[in-house]
Amino acid sequence: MKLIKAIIKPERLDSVKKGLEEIGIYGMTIYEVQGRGEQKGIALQYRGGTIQVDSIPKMEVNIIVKNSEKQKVIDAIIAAAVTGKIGDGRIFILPVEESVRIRTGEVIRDE
Amino acid sequence: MKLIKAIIKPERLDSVKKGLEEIGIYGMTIYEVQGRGEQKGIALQYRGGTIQVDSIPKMEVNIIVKNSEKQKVIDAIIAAAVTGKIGDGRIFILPVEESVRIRTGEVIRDE
Amino acid sequence: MKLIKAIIKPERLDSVKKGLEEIGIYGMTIYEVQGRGEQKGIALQYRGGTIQVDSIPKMEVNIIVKNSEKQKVIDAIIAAAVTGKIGDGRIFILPVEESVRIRTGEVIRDE
Amino acid sequence: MVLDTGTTAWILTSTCLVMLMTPGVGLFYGGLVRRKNVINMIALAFLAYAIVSMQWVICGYSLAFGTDISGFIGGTEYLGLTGVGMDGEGIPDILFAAFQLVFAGLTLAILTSGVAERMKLASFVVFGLIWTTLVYDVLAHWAWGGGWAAQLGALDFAGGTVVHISSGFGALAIALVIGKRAGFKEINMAPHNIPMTLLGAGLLWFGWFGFNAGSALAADGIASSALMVTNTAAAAGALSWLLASSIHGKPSAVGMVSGAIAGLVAITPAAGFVDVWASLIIGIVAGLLCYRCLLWRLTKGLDESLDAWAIHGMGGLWGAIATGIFCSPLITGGNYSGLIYGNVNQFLINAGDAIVVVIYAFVVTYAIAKVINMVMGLRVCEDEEYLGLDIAAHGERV
Amino acid sequence: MVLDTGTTAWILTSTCLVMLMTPGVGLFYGGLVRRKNVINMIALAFLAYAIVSMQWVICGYSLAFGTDISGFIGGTEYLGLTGVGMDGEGIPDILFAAFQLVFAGLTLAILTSGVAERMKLASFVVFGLIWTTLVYDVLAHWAWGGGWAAQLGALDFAGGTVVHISSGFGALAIALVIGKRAGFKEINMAPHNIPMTLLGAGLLWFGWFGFNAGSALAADGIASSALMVTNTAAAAGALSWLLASSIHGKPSAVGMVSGAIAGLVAITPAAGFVDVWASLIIGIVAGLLCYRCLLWRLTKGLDESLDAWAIHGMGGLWGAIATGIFCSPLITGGNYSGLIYGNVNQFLINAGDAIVVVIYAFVVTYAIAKVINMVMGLRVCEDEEYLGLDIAAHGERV
Amino acid sequence: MVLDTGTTAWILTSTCLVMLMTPGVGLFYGGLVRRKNVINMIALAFLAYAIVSMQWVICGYSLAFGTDISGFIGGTEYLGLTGVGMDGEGIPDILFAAFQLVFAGLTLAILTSGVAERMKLASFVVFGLIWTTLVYDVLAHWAWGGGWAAQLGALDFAGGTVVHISSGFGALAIALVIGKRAGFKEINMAPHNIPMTLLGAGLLWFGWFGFNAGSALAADGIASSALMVTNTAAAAGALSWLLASSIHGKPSAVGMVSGAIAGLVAITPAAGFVDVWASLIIGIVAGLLCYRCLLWRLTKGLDESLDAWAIHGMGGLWGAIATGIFCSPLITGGNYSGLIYGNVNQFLINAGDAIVVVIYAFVVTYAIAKVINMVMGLRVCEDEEYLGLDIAAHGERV
Ligand SMILES: Nc1ncnc2c1ncn2[C@@H]1O[C@H](COP(=O)(O)OP(=O)(O)O)[C@@H](O)[C@H]1O
Ligand SMILES: Nc1ncnc2c1ncn2[C@@H]1O[C@H](COP(=O)(O)OP(=O)(O)O)[C@@H](O)[C@H]1O
Ligand SMILES: Nc1ncnc2c1ncn2[C@@H]1O[C@H](COP(=O)(O)OP(=O)(O)O)[C@@H](O)[C@H]1O
Repeated sequence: MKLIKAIIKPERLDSVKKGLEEIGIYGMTIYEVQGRGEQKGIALQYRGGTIQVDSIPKMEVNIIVKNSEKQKVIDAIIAAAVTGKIGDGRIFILPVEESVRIRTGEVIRDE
Repeated sequence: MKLIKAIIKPERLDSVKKGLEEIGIYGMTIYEVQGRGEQKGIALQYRGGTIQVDSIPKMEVNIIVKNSEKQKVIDAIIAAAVTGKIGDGRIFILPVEESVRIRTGEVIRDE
Repeated sequence: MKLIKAIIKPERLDSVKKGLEEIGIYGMTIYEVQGRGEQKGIALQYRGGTIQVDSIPKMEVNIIVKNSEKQKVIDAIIAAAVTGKIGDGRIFILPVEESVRIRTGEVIRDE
Repeated sequence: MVLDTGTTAWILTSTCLVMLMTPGVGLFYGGLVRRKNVINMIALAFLAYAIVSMQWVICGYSLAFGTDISGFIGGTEYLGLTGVGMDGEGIPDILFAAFQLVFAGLTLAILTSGVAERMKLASFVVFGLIWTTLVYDVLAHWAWGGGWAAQLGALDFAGGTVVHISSGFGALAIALVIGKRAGFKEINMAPHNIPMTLLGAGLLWFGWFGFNAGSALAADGIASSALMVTNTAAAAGALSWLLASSIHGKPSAVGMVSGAIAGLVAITPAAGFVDVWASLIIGIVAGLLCYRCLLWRLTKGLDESLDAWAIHGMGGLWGAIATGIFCSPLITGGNYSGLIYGNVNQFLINAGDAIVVVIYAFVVTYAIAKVINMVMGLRVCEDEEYLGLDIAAHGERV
Repeated sequence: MVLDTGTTAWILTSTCLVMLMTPGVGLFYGGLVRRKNVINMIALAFLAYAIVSMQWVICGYSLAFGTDISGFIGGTEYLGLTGVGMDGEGIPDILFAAFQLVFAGLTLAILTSGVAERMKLASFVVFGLIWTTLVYDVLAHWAWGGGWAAQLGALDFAGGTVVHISSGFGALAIALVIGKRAGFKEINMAPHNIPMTLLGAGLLWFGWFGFNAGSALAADGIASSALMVTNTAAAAGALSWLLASSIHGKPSAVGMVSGAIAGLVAITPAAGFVDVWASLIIGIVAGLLCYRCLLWRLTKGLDESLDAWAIHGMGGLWGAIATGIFCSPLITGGNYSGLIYGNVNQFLINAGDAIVVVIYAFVVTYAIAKVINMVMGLRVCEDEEYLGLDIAAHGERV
Repeated sequence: MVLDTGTTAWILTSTCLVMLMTPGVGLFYGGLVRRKNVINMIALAFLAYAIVSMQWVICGYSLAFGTDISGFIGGTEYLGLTGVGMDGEGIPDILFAAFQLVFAGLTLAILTSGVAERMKLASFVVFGLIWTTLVYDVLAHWAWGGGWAAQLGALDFAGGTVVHISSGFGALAIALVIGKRAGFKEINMAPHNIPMTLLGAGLLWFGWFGFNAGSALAADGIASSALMVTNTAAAAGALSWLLASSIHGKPSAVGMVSGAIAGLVAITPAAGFVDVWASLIIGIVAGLLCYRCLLWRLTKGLDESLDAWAIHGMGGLWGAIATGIFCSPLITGGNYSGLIYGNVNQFLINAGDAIVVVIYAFVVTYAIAKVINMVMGLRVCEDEEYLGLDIAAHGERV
């Protein structure tokens, strides 16, 4: 299994959710985070000076998927989250060793 | 080492903490998250229609443990968090390569 | 790539950010978390009794770095976050398989 | 007596002040519930006020202040405020009706404590209309509309029985019918926003000056004295509860303002009758007593969730009795005197009245709640309670 | 007539009450925007109030209440409040000026709905000063300063045209000029803090008693009746909107208080002229009408963001017309009567006046906004809007 | 002179308004501290008010308003409010005592700025009781109770010296004794909830009308004029600070309301004595001056944490001096005139009085704080400060 961590613009969350639903992915966990990208945030012009605003609110969506579903989930997120502008965010993929459903205690392993 | 990510019902947090204390596990980091399970949340009947509430508040507990402690931590969490109802949550286990204690700089590796 | 999860005191966040900037690291994602360390929090004396306050507010900084940058990032965080007192926090290092930039779709792999 | 502009100005102002207490109660309660129910809790206060506003102009005022029928209830001559005009004695009749309206609205809002985080909106509307009619209007008539209690000479300056005993014991009764919140005493139900509660308490303290000093129905020495004793009892209650809670654990901020409200409740029936020393005692006792009652209901596992019973019910009961004890001939121009001035009678009448009101309020509320529960159900379903009423009842979220 | 202390007390109080409505509007709006703009939204209300406070003492009062010039505007004799003294009829002249000031400040604050989350601070200051001078002061003169509407006998008790139509249609006009928020109707722009909105609504309801009952300029039967009908219309509006929204979806708490405000707006021009039954109808219709208008503007994709148009504009229009319909000779001592009492004239005058005000407010606001937009730009840049005005305009954050 | 219902109505109202300022200060301050101390900060305001309420009825009123002893303090004849009755001149004596009480409570609440986020609760209670007795009561006596300042003819309409200089310089003194917050100037201590601060500011502005216009002790032209100049100074201060802060960086919303409060503070001693133009100047200067003082204390590394010194202390000092400058014979019926009307005397007396008060307040507060610090410690321990006082002092959390 993989953990897909997608850091996206908050206003794209709804469309990401919808995009994932369309490919049958429902389970996810969502975090409100502050992000700073490689551009160091956004520079505002102010009275001749410039103020750098880093720490921009983002949403992070975590999805655990089977290895086989990884690529289609990434594609769906990109399709739903992309605006083409700076700050669109990142997706990171981490390996997951196992997963347990608390309600039933059932253990899921994949690969 | 392993990272144990447990997504639980907020009202079970206290009992999970207690359960872990009993087996001598104190260190943990806690996140307030929104979760959507495979049931797509909860369906409310409303005037004949149905409203689907996804994004239900959950708590995520992250615990880094030695490989040898992994299983007893998982068991303790399940025991403390289970209600048998939908939405009890999930536990995911990720590999961790090393850990550093900032105060002392000491590096801990395990396996 | 590695995911560096650093759990620090909230009041050290600014200096950690600055420390990372100095070594050219800008990208990061920040979470407000509650933490409990191995000391089980802080014990307050109160009317003869003792009240144990666990769940102390912390900040978690997540940084994805190339393997080659891992060590200098850890060092920079420690240098900026250390106060020498209990509760300074931890750094955990997890393996990351790949990373995608949503804006461009470009996939980054490392090793 | 003709209209007096000064008196009219003060009662107009007092009406505004008491009106603000309803959002004040909403915020006070809203801060105490879990985050998922905060909107619903505040909305219940607004809803209570809105439906009672309708009920009052249509029939409530008449039932409370119409010509007495057998000492029990008022007649129907003022239905729709017919004949309630712009003239009056001291203040316009319609202002008196408005001033009384804001009390009625507030009372129902206080009662929502007993059903916090678990009541169906539609059932609340039905319950609220019936309760105001059968409980509030009746009690208002007894005390202020020429009913039996007034005839007997029971003293209730600003509503210790009518507002506080009724809502406090009413809250207890409906809490018993609706049942405990899921997970009560097992899971953490700590207040989610104490600053909101403190803001609510600030608005309540502020509005209470209109409540008590306005009940003088004049801008005079009695009103002024009522204001002073109101403030003194509030401060005394705040400090005594704070102290008591700090012996038990930590000096809680919620405890401090709960104590203030306990003091305010207890001084309510007494405000125009007692001197500042009596108010000090009334306030201190109220803080201690209501705090004990809160602890007691917790040990009993009663989920009268936000303590309207402990604070308003028991505080009101103590206040009604205390009025019979401390009522001072010096303050009342010799018209009334209480136990400490040798008048056992006043004490007995006030205590008797209070007990009858306790019983009436509890029993009738219980009966109304039972019937509505059978007919349409009081309680939201399990999933809705779990999700929280903000999303489940209103489709809204903080 | 000499000064009356009771009347003076009530108008002093009413001035305070109406002043509090400005932060009330700020909180009401602040809860409705996205978190990143909440400070800015509340700050705009304070800023509106501050600049209008300056404008009013310097020239606004004179333009509104100076000697009539051609029925259109007041003269300059009161510039800098010259000659506005501590004597007066019933109340000191300077108190009348202060009471009118708080209305003017509030009106501009209401209008910020139309530019929520996207206006430049400097442009707002310039716009606000010009708008208050060219729109508010003129309309105040028409209705209350002896202008043509007053001469014709149009009735506007407390500002249905002056305050609500002007700010509501003004908000619509400037919203059209400044354009939609980025992502409007695509991204989620749900209210971020509904309890804050409910608190704001509570303060508005409270303050509105000063607004309407204070407009009697006396502490008398009219003031009292105005207070009662104000409350009734508010409650009726709250319930009718709540019901309508619950048929559409869920009974929304924001909807309930929006309905209350719709009722309050609609009763504003009528408050001293109608009886309680009329206020009930006015309130119910206001709740339903304004709700429909809100839905309509959403389907039309108009980003008049916080619905000043739907609630204040359309509610004010309905209220102005309703005043011509329900104005009662019983309440007004036979001085005025409306359509249902057979007086078609009053109806036509009031409706005509309202329509002229709608057009004047909309057109002039549109023109001012256009010009300022050309000269200095109304709107923040894209990045600033994205980051939110809290950080971008104030360098502050929640 | 007998009781006047209109005047009584207005002073009853003003008492309510000023009472609300105490929670207003709590919210204003609560928004400015870090999240972990917000409950404590608001609770301190309530606690200040509660203990002063007790102190005032027991001895404070008598010390301030009892028969003068050597120009320094009042006698003991009113201990326990003995002889403070329901009759009086214009208003009941007991109402005067209540009106003065709310000022005393507020003053201690303002002073908590200097100990924000680090004071022990028990020490605060002890400090508060002693401070109110030795500083507040004494200063109130000097200015209003027939003390030397009153005898000399120093003018302080509503408490520039008594309330603002005392609390502002008191805050500075105790801040020096208690020491800086851990990490001051190293770690981010930005306000955690600016909307809460804005709400507090709104309540303060609202309540200040009661504070200043109520201090006329009549519902008359002076009260009305005081209200108008109060509002003007507030608006002017808001705008001048906003402008100044926007030249330095961004136009801060906290800055705008801080400026409003600076204006309100500065107009306080002058409110019944100056005309609207003077208030404009007083307000503008106050905004600029207090902003500079804030910057200065920051560069000096003084942790008078929430700027009671910069705003209340220095604003009050400027106001006291400005009263001596701008005091107008036209407003005061020829009774008083200031520097610009050629009366150097009034200027010197007011300035001298203000300086004496500055010294007295600073020195005595410093001494009290030192002694309490030695006896029981003012400051919480390091861990408690780190955890935050919400959890450490109250066991509560947002
Ligand atoms: N190296 C990194 N480590 C952790 N998070 C990162 C990193 N780089 C970017 N992010 C997250 O992704 C978000 C978007 O980054 P940004 O560089 O603005 O994306 P893009 O280049 O696609 O516009 C940031 O706000 C941050 O939360
Ligand atoms: N595939 C997933 N990826 C990430 N988080 C998940 C996933 N599935 C479930 N979760 C998290 O677990 C929580 C509980 O999921 P749910 O399916 O309701 O559990 P259960 O089946 O045990 O009742 C969700 O709210 C979500 O936060
Ligand atoms: N085993 C663990 N798993 C997850 N998080 C941990 C663990 N141990 C510590 N932490 C996190 O690190 C923070 C600091 O831990 P602590 O033991 O106080 O550090 P230190 O020993 O350096 O003073 C905690 O508040 C918690 O968030």
